[in-house]
Amino acid sequence: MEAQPNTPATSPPDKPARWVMPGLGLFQGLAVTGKNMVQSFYKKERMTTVQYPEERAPISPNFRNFPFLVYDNDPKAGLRCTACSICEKECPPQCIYIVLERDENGKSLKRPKVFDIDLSVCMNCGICAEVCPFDSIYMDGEYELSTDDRFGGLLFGLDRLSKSAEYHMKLRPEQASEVMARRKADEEKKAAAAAAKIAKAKADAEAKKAAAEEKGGEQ
Amino acid sequence: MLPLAAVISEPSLFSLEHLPRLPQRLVELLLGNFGAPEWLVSIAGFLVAAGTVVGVFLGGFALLSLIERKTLARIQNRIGPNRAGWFGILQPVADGIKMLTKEDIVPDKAEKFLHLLAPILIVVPAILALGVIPYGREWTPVSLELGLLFFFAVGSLTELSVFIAGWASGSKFPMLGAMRAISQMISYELPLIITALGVVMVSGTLSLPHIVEQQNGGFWHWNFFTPWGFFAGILFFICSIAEANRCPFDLPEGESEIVAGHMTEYSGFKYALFFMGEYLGLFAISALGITLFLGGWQAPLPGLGFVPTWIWFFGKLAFVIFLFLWIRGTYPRVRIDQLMRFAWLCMIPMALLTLPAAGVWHFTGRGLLSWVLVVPLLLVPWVIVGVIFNKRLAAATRTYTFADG
Amino acid sequence: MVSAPSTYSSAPILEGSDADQLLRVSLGPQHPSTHGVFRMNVVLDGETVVSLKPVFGYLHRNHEKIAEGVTYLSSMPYTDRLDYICPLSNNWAYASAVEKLAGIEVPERAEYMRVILAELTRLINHTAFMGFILGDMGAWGSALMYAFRERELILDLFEDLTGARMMANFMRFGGCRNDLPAGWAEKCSVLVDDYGPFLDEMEKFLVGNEILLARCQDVGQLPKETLINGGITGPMLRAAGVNYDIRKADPYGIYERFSFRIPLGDKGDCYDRIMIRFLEMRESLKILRQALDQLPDGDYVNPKIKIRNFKPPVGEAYARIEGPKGELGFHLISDGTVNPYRYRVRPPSFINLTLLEDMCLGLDLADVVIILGSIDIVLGEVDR
Amino acid sequence: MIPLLILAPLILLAAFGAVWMARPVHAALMLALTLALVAVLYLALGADFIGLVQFAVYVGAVAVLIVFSLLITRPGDEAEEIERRPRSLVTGLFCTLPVLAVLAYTAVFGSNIKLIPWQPKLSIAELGEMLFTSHAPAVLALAVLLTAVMIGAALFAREPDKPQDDSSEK
Repeated sequence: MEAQPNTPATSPPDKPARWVMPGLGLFQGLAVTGKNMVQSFYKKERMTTVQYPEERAPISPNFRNFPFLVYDNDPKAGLRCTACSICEKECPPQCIYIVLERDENGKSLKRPKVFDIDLSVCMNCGICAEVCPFDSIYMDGEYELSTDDRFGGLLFGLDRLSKSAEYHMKLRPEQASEVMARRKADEEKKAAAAAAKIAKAKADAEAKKAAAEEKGGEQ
Repeated sequence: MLPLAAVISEPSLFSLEHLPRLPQRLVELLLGNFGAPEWLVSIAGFLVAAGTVVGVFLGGFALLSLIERKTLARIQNRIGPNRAGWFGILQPVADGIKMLTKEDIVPDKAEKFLHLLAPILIVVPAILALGVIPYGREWTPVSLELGLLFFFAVGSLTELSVFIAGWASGSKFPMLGAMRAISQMISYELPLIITALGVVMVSGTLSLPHIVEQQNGGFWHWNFFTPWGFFAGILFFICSIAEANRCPFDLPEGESEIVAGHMTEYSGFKYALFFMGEYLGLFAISALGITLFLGGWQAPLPGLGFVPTWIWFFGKLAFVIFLFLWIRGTYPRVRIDQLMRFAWLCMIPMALLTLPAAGVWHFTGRGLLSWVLVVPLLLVPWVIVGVIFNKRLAAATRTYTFADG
Repeated sequence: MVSAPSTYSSAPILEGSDADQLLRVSLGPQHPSTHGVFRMNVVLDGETVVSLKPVFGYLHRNHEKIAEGVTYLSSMPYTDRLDYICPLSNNWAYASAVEKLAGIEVPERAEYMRVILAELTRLINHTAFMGFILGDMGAWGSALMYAFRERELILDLFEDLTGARMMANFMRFGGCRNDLPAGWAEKCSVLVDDYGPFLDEMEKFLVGNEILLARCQDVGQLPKETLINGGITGPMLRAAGVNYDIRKADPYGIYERFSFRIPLGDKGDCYDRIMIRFLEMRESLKILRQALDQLPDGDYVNPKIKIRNFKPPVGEAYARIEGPKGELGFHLISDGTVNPYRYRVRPPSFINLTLLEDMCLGLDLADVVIILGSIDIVLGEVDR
Repeated sequence: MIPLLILAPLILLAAFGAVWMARPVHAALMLALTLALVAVLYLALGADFIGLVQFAVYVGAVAVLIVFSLLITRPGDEAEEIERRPRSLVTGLFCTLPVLAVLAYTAVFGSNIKLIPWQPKLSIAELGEMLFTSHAPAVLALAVLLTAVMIGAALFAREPDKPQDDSSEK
């Protein structure tokens, strides 16, 4: 342990014998506030506040606020969301509500019928965007979301949540372009896989047919 | 019966120097013109003169409430109110409307009548005290021979009204606030009066206009620029901070401790009245300090006589009030026992010291000899106090060690 | 460590003829000085405190029980809201508890990022503290505004990095959520350079002020032994001269790589608590400078960690860090499912608050406010 | 004469209130009112100096001190006070009556009391001169007494410090 006098330049003197003017600290305080007052008139960086509606503090492009759903081309059919409910489960305050859309036979259409997020519950943590495996939900940068409608106005449905891929691209170009590239690659892969699958199925069918024929022939 | 043309052609009526008296003179002349009896004329003139002072200082109150917020905002690197009107000039109006339309809440346990009486009683003495101050060569609303005594007599009513406010609210924080306020005001009124007595001794009069007259001829004739007056002026300023309940002596309403002190249970217009009383009291005590120590309406240099004297007065008032605001924006609040100890162990002895100093100054002819005698008389105790304080400060010095592992 | 029998003083029993001379005042939960919805039942004799009972729980949000019902990851944003002045420290403490539980390695770059963020958080906390304590003393917001102006600059950095100014939700098990944006480290080092002059100005404003000396010195000190027995940690303990800083005493992360010192006070009164924080900020700046200079390239998060369906093995773990307010620890018990079986926070604010009455007895009402301010509590953490 | 006729009943009423009020604080405030009204009477009679001094000292200091001491003491039981009232009234009258009698006697039968002829106002300067020349011994004695009181008060104020210092040294 090494003993040292207190380092701050303006702390009370470390040698008790030294003469200081009583009240020097008071005058120093006045000097600091006086300096701040004078400089507040011409030094912009001194100011603490901005005049909000007219001027706004710059918002970082990484700023996240409220989630939105991405669609490609068509707001309804192009929705990337498959209503898998992962975000619903992972959401810490449980503010997401999803209902899967089914056809008449009860077969899943892999599309949300209802996708609600309660703004008054959502805490903008971004976990939904993080866990989504379908690149479907991302964090928005919109922050002026106040409304005078306490209930309806704060419940965001599909219509208000869905935003186009172009919007995403504009909002977060880096992230969106990466996602786009990946999706494109995935799609190509998928298409190739599908083509291969079809080819395989065809081949299988043919093989089956051939086998059956062979069998029939045997009988 | 004067013809109106003659009234208007009265030479002194429209000079800037006489501007504050213009309403009074106009009313007097007009009433005289219509043949009103003399007593009516004088009473009406008096009322108008009083109205002028009240109007000026109510305007000043509104302006100060804005300027205070603006100045504090600038000290804190903000802009301050700037939405209502040009540079927020209408902010006091907005505040007034807000205060007037607020619900007036009287607590259940309050003494209804006294609860109502207190805010009124706090405004009245402040206005009365403002009446005896000489604002300009031609503008002393009420020139009393005992002006200074009147000021202190009336000012002492404030304590009673603060007590009434605290007690009648029937609540605990106001009670604590009232206790603090009374002990503080009594303790600081003593040195306040004693420092003012030095001026009275030197001037030989209790009349405020005469005190101002004696300080004419440049700022080196002001009481503040004599050795005893310098110390007395500083003490007076400190005491007036305490009397006006301003930071760092704003214990009676110390909001981080006792919410708002004696004003806690007040709302709406009564609350506004408290504020008005406080600001008017601030005006009054600053005006008195200017009158006693800073030469009142006297111009700082002899050649500046062409500027109306009341402009000098209000300029000085603005400066002193700016000091109040600056201090408010800087200092934390002291504790009640420190406040009392400071009053009784430092302020009162030091204030008493200025009395012999003023006497010596007066009787040795205010020349070189006076300087030689008075300066050591004052400086030696101050140096002693400084040494004591310095020792305390040395004990307060801390050293800090650093651990590396 | 010094060990001594507990010397907690207790308030005299308020009975008898003197009892009705006393004034019972409820400071809070609606009171200008109580730092949120905190309440103190104070009994006053004149203005002297005879008894003081803290009452809390007004901001209780069931944090620990909620965490047992949601996944490990989902608790992370909740930790932001514990001590909302310094969310990133909380993030780190929780993340390191889970890492201990699941035995996760943290990449080098992520460790550096965590140190940088934690020290920035310490700057934020101590800077804001200076403003708050001056507000408690009755200085009309000047120090607070200066402090908040500088705090905003750090919050801008946080916004750029984490996407939120305060509710960062940034640390992940095995690293951080995303990498530093381009130019962030440069901006941060500019800020570190500019912070010294600001601290100089602040010290000039506060440290020598005679009123502050009079108000804070010899107020609220307790013997070292009492503080240790009471479990007090952080600047409050170090102000009393106890050399206990988890960064040195039980090093975590990569703190061993940096050279910095632990400032120690002497008396442990409110003034020492203020000064220790000033000195700590200077040391934080040193750490920041070193960390920014050494910042390596590499992964910002351990790529092997699953985000979805994260299940640590059965077991339990306690991890602690030196938060700005003291020892911040998380205790987790896992039963092998996606939710923790038991989740417990050791909040420094709450435990530092326990000796409030002992510090306040016999002092003025005005001192209570300063002492409460000097403990530096955040109600989000106290009530959880 | 007119001010006296207006003020005298008011003063009497206020004084009666000061005695009659059950709550000590009310009584103290009524006392303050009485003193203030007396000050106004002095002013109306042309005794400016004594009127203002009465105001400053009695209303500003004495009444406030009484009120302050009431603040820091425990309030008594009001009902008890009212119950005690008849007895107090008798005692009070018993004490006041002789004084009143003497006053009435001097007013009615005092042959050597003459109406004081109107004198020019005594200026402050003259008053001060009188105090410091012919009445100087009295003033000095008073000054010594007050100084002693002040020193005593200062000592009283300092006393509670000591135990506090001791405890902090522990």
